[in-house]
Amino acid sequence: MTRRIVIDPITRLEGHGKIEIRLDSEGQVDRAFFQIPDFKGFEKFCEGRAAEEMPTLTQKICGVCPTAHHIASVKALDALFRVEPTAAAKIIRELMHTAFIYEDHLLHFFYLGGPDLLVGSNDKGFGKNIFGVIGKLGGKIGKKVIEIRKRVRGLNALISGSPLYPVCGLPGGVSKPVSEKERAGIKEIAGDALAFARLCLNIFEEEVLSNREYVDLMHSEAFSLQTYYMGMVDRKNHVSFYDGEVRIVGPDGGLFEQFGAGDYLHHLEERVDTWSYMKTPYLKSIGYHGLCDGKGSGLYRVGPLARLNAAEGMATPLAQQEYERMFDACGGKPVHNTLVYHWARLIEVLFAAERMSEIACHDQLTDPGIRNIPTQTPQEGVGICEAPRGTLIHHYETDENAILKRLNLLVATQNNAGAISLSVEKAARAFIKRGRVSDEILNRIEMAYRAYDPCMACATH
Amino acid sequence: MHGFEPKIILFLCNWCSYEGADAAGRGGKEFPSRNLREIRVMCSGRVDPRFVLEAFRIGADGVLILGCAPGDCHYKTGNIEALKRIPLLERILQQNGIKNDRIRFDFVSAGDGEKFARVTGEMVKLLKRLGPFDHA
Amino acid sequence: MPDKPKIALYWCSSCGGCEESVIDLSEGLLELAERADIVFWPVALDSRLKDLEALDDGEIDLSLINGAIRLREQARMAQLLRRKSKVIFAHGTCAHLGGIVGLGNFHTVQEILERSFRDVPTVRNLGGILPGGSVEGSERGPKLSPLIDKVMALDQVIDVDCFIPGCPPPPELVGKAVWSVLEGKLPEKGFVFGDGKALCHTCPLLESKPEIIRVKRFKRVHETDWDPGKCFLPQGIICLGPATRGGCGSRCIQANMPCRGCFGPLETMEDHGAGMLSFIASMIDADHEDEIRRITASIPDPGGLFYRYSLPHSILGGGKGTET
Amino acid sequence: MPQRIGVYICECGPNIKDAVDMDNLLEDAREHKDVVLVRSFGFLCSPDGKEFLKKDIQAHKLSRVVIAGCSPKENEQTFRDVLKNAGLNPFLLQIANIREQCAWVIQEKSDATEKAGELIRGAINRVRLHEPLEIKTIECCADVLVVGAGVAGISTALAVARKNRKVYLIEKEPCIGGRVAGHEDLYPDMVCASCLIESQLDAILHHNDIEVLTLTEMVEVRGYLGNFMVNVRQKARFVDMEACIGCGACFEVCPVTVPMPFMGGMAGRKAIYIPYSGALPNVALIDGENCLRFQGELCHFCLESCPFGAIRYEETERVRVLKVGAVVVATGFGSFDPQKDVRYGYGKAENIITSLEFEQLVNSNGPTEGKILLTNGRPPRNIAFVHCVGSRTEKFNDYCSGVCCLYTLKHAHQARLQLPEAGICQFHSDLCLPGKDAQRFYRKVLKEDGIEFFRMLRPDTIEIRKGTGSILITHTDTQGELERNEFDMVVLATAMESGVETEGIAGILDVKLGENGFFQEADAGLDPVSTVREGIFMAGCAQGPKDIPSSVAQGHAAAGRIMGKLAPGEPLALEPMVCEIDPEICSGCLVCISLCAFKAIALEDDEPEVSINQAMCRGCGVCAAACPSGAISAGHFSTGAIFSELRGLMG
Repeated sequence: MTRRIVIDPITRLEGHGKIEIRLDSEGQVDRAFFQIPDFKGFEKFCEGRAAEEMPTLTQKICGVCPTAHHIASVKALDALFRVEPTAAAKIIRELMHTAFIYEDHLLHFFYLGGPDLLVGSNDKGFGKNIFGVIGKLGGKIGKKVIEIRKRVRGLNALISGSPLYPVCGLPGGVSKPVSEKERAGIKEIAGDALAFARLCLNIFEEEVLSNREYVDLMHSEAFSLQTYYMGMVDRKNHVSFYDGEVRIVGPDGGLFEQFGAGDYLHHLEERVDTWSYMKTPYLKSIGYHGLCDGKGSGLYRVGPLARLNAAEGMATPLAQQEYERMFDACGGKPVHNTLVYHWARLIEVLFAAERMSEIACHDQLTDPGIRNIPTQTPQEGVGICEAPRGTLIHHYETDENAILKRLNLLVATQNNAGAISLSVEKAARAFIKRGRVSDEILNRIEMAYRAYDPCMACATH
Repeated sequence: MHGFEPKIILFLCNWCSYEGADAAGRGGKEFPSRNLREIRVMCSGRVDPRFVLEAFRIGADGVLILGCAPGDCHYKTGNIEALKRIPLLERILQQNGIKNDRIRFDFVSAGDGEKFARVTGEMVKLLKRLGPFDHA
Repeated sequence: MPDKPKIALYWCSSCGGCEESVIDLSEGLLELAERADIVFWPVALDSRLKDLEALDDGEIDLSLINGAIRLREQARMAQLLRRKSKVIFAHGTCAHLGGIVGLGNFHTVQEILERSFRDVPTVRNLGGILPGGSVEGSERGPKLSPLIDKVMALDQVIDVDCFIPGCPPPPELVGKAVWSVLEGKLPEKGFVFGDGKALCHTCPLLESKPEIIRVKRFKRVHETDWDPGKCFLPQGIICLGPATRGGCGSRCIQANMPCRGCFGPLETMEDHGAGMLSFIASMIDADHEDEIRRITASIPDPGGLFYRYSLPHSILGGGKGTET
Repeated sequence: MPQRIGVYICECGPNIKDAVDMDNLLEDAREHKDVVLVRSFGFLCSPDGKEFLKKDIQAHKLSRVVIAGCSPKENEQTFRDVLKNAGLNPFLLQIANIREQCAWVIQEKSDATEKAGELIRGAINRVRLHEPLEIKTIECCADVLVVGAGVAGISTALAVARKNRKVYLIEKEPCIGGRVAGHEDLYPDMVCASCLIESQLDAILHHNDIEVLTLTEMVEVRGYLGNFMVNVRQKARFVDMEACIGCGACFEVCPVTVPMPFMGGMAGRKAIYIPYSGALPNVALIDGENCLRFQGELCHFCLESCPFGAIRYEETERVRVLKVGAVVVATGFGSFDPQKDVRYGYGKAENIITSLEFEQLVNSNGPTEGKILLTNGRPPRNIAFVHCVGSRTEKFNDYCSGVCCLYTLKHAHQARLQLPEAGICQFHSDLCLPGKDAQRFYRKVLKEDGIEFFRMLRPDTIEIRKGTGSILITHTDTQGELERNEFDMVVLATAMESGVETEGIAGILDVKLGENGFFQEADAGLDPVSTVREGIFMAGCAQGPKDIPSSVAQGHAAAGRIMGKLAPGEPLALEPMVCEIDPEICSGCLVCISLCAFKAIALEDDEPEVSINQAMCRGCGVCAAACPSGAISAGHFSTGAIFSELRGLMG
């Protein structure tokens, strides 16, 4: 009789999930299923909707990365209406998107996945959660986390209408300009954000990298997958969140494929399982060969570590330094260990803070010209950007009256579906021997997916 | 659909179409009164869209709103306000899976029993062709 | 000192936005953790189903459930929480009215599954298998909870005490709701937090709204520009403000975009579409049928716009979607 | 306290009894909730039927009544009175129309019974949610607003004003008297116009029940008979009417002369002026367009020169709301503009004038102090009077104004008195001489004054051209021959048309105009002084062309109609089934305001909510169906009651 171990529900992530581990007669792990019991059907019920409503409609796919959907959607509308956004609009959109990624990454490090690293197994008396983290790191840092996230989300509320659901995106621009007075506020917040970002890397240094237990995990085979890596890069092949081309590197780090938004269909495909509402994408040119890694498997990964692997560096100096420090510490590019996502994430926090400061000083930020009214008849458009959790693709087809006929969504975490399932199964096999299970072991297995900062509402949309 | 007897909710305005209905009754006109369920309102403009939606929810196969002819409305423009709601109501019904032929707005003057009979007859014939639709 | 009141927070068919509205309590969240004992909150704590089942019936003083009911499992969790809780709040528009996922009610479950798992251009699914379906030869994974026929709001599945509207509800509103229970000031059954009046009441642009509005064509936000200092409606742009409960601080209007009705209609107008319909129709500047039809046709998707957040709670609820 | 509903099924003799299965119906009705009594009766509308009903209501202490029988349009009021007499609020009744809309139409007995049952079930469900309504009454306002202070308006005002019936007489000009005040003599007895009207104007100005508002026009009218609210706007006069005695001291010092083009000549007046000498009220006014103060200059000569300190530069336009019971439109007539027809040469040559301009010439208070002069200042040697200018042709006005022939004869007589030697001719195609004294006047003028009459083939077979040093008239005589004559003055008797603002006033009053542009009578034959809207009357040329005695007669007629309808102090029942806005829910979104055809809904000045004026609301409920917040309840047709009836009908 095969014994089943169920983790229900999985916690400290966005969305629903269940892990079912089946042991064989000797108590070894036969199979581990990472099941997502949640599904809404945006790809159907958005049919018949007005195209211009999509940025505020699709953003409700996910409450933790709505700005990303808003950006990808409004870029899809730019393509659909074949209208070029004004310079000011692009900058405002990038500022909004970068600020959002900054505070959303912090959400993961302090509230969701991070507590596994910050509250060690020997820190008795503290739960592996935000309250435990604040207990352990102290109220001062706790207050700072809360404060900086509140202020950065306040900045986004100022620009886009809401701390969570931006509404200002329009094809060819945005609905509200940034005033000179607001620029001063943005500069100040960006500065404080940068200071806190550096503090986070110090915390990571002191609390995680100096903790033997984790450094071993970060080098252990249990958490390592030799997969392809995909992420958006700018013209200089630096990590880019808002715009650029999608670059894929192989497990050996060599360039595999690179494509613009419109060509995504030639590169990506997805398959369906009966036991989960999450579809599993894979590289089309390689095909799906089961839950396995290596050059021959089509599985690929997205998100912070994948972006840093796929790109050739960071676009800002401080982040570039940390980028080099990380790869040196982990033995060169590409890094395959899933737990290093946490480190890469903090480097992206630093990059975001630096980019916010750059944008705050950009002279066209406060330019009143924030919209080009589209004039072309809409047909089809694809918009891509990097959500905190990975590459996000919106593909719309409309009739000539800009009413949605069909749409296709490939949403961030979903790209990691195969990798997450594989990570969970690999961790289970590594830690569960002869049927012996403990809470600590189960949490180790959960750390295998938490590192990705998964968002299941996105993955199944 | 043989044997199917559609149920129609009729909103009649006190000054014109209700009189038209009475005139048809008094005048011995031929019309499918059995399929009709009349509700009197002071003006066709009083018909709240919720009444129409609720009628379909609880089993009506069709809704007919009859107001005064343009210019004859006892409240001047009540009938025009009612007419202005119809196209939008049709599209909302359509998106809720209800064919927009199942709702109709028309003008029936006070003594016009003949038109009342014709309009209700046409509606019943159309609904018999459409057949019942299950109301979720 | 009597033990602290127990609070649970759960999400059904949700996006996590309501969780963010709790996290956005910022310092308030720490005070909450002081004042009360959060016994079940999967997004932030390692709370398991068995922990919830282990509690006595009615042991939880207040449960905030967000998200609509789309899967059978979510209905079961709602019923379980109902049994375990003295007070249930529907937290956010999905739980209150069905939310955006409720738009699924314009289609059948089969249509939704087929589109996502068979027809989208990136899917390769030669066998045409669907989640929840069983197929020989493919792995027999764990049982998957199926979708229920129609998305339902929380109070269509369990008895709900009060409602916190908004997508997402502003953190202050969530705080006010939670503290009303902690301080023993639970409002009367069925109370909806937020304003008792429609958004116009607090809208900064109300002064610029004329008493008579007549338009020859409705304009869509992408094809036109507008005066940011003036009410949208006389400029021909549809704003759901007049038919939508206030209490959001006109956050979209402040970003120079029209209201999309996320706080839902007032209790006295139980159908958002009906509430919108008559007032939009009254703006039509025509009295002949074909001119009225021409102007109405300039509204691209009335059903999708008026019922964006409340289709499951509407009178027709999305209908069967079969006849047309 | 649960409802106690009584259901009564009227047999209506054979009409219902034979068409339906009465026992089945009675039995079904008993099963409904709250129904305590179900009975049938032969003829409920008969006296003993009503008595039976009344006793039942009292005996069984019924709280609601459903009557299944004939159409509510037949006996709803009858049965409401029965409830009232039985001590039950008359609105707690619902009638199921199982005769016209069931028994009389459905042949199959079982079908008829089924439908009757459904209609009764609907009525029971609905009556359960009916609320008692009080028929509120307000003091019917007997005051009257008269628009236009011409001879018709003045007659109405004087006839109707008395102690408890105030009259507001509003006039858009600075002075009252209208056209008649501008005349010299009146046919047929050449009575002096000002002597005739002087006493009346005086009576008006000193009548303590008549308030005269000059420079005033109507802006908005709401309400109905016995209960009108009229917004009127009074332009600023810049002179205090109490203080100014019209001494004219300010005229001399005023530096601005405003040209008054008249007959090509340049009669002028100052920026501060009295329209014509003898004008009443004899008070000056400042012409806002031309006075230097309103062009930014600090001129104040008139202020300094006024011995009575009557000058008020700071005065501004004022809007007042007058509460009246009836409105009388006496806005007079306009004249056909001869320039519209090039054949009359008006404006192309000097000394071609209209009869109104000729009236100013002979007027002793006029610019020429009554002397008939050409533009070059000399008296004319040959005058031609042309009839039917713009009248009796399809092109312009196809009607005959009925007064031009007579006043043209008067003008000819006046000309003869002044110019014994002058050649005076009349060009006409017919002569319209109605009335008992007209023929006598015609023969007198023909005999004594030696007037030459040229008869034309048709009213418009005439050409008036600028000749060499004179005016050439070519006309086609009755034989069809062309004839040419030369004159040095031509007077055109232009048609009477509806005033230029008539359309605007009709819009404000919401009354219809006839095809010829005058106000439409409710009934041309039997009710010539009522418009199509109850409570709005008319008098004088606003209703159509007529002479002065007829205008006066219509003034008195309108006064009579009003006194017949509005007795001061009489209670006026308000519409009981009115709508109400719940201030707790109303968001002030203003949607309902544009829906109310009776302008009964308004935004209170200080509160953000909107409220319905119960006295204006007619209870149509259009606003209740459109309120996006569901904040408006419609009396007797509440949303809840109709929902309940709907569910009852569908079973």
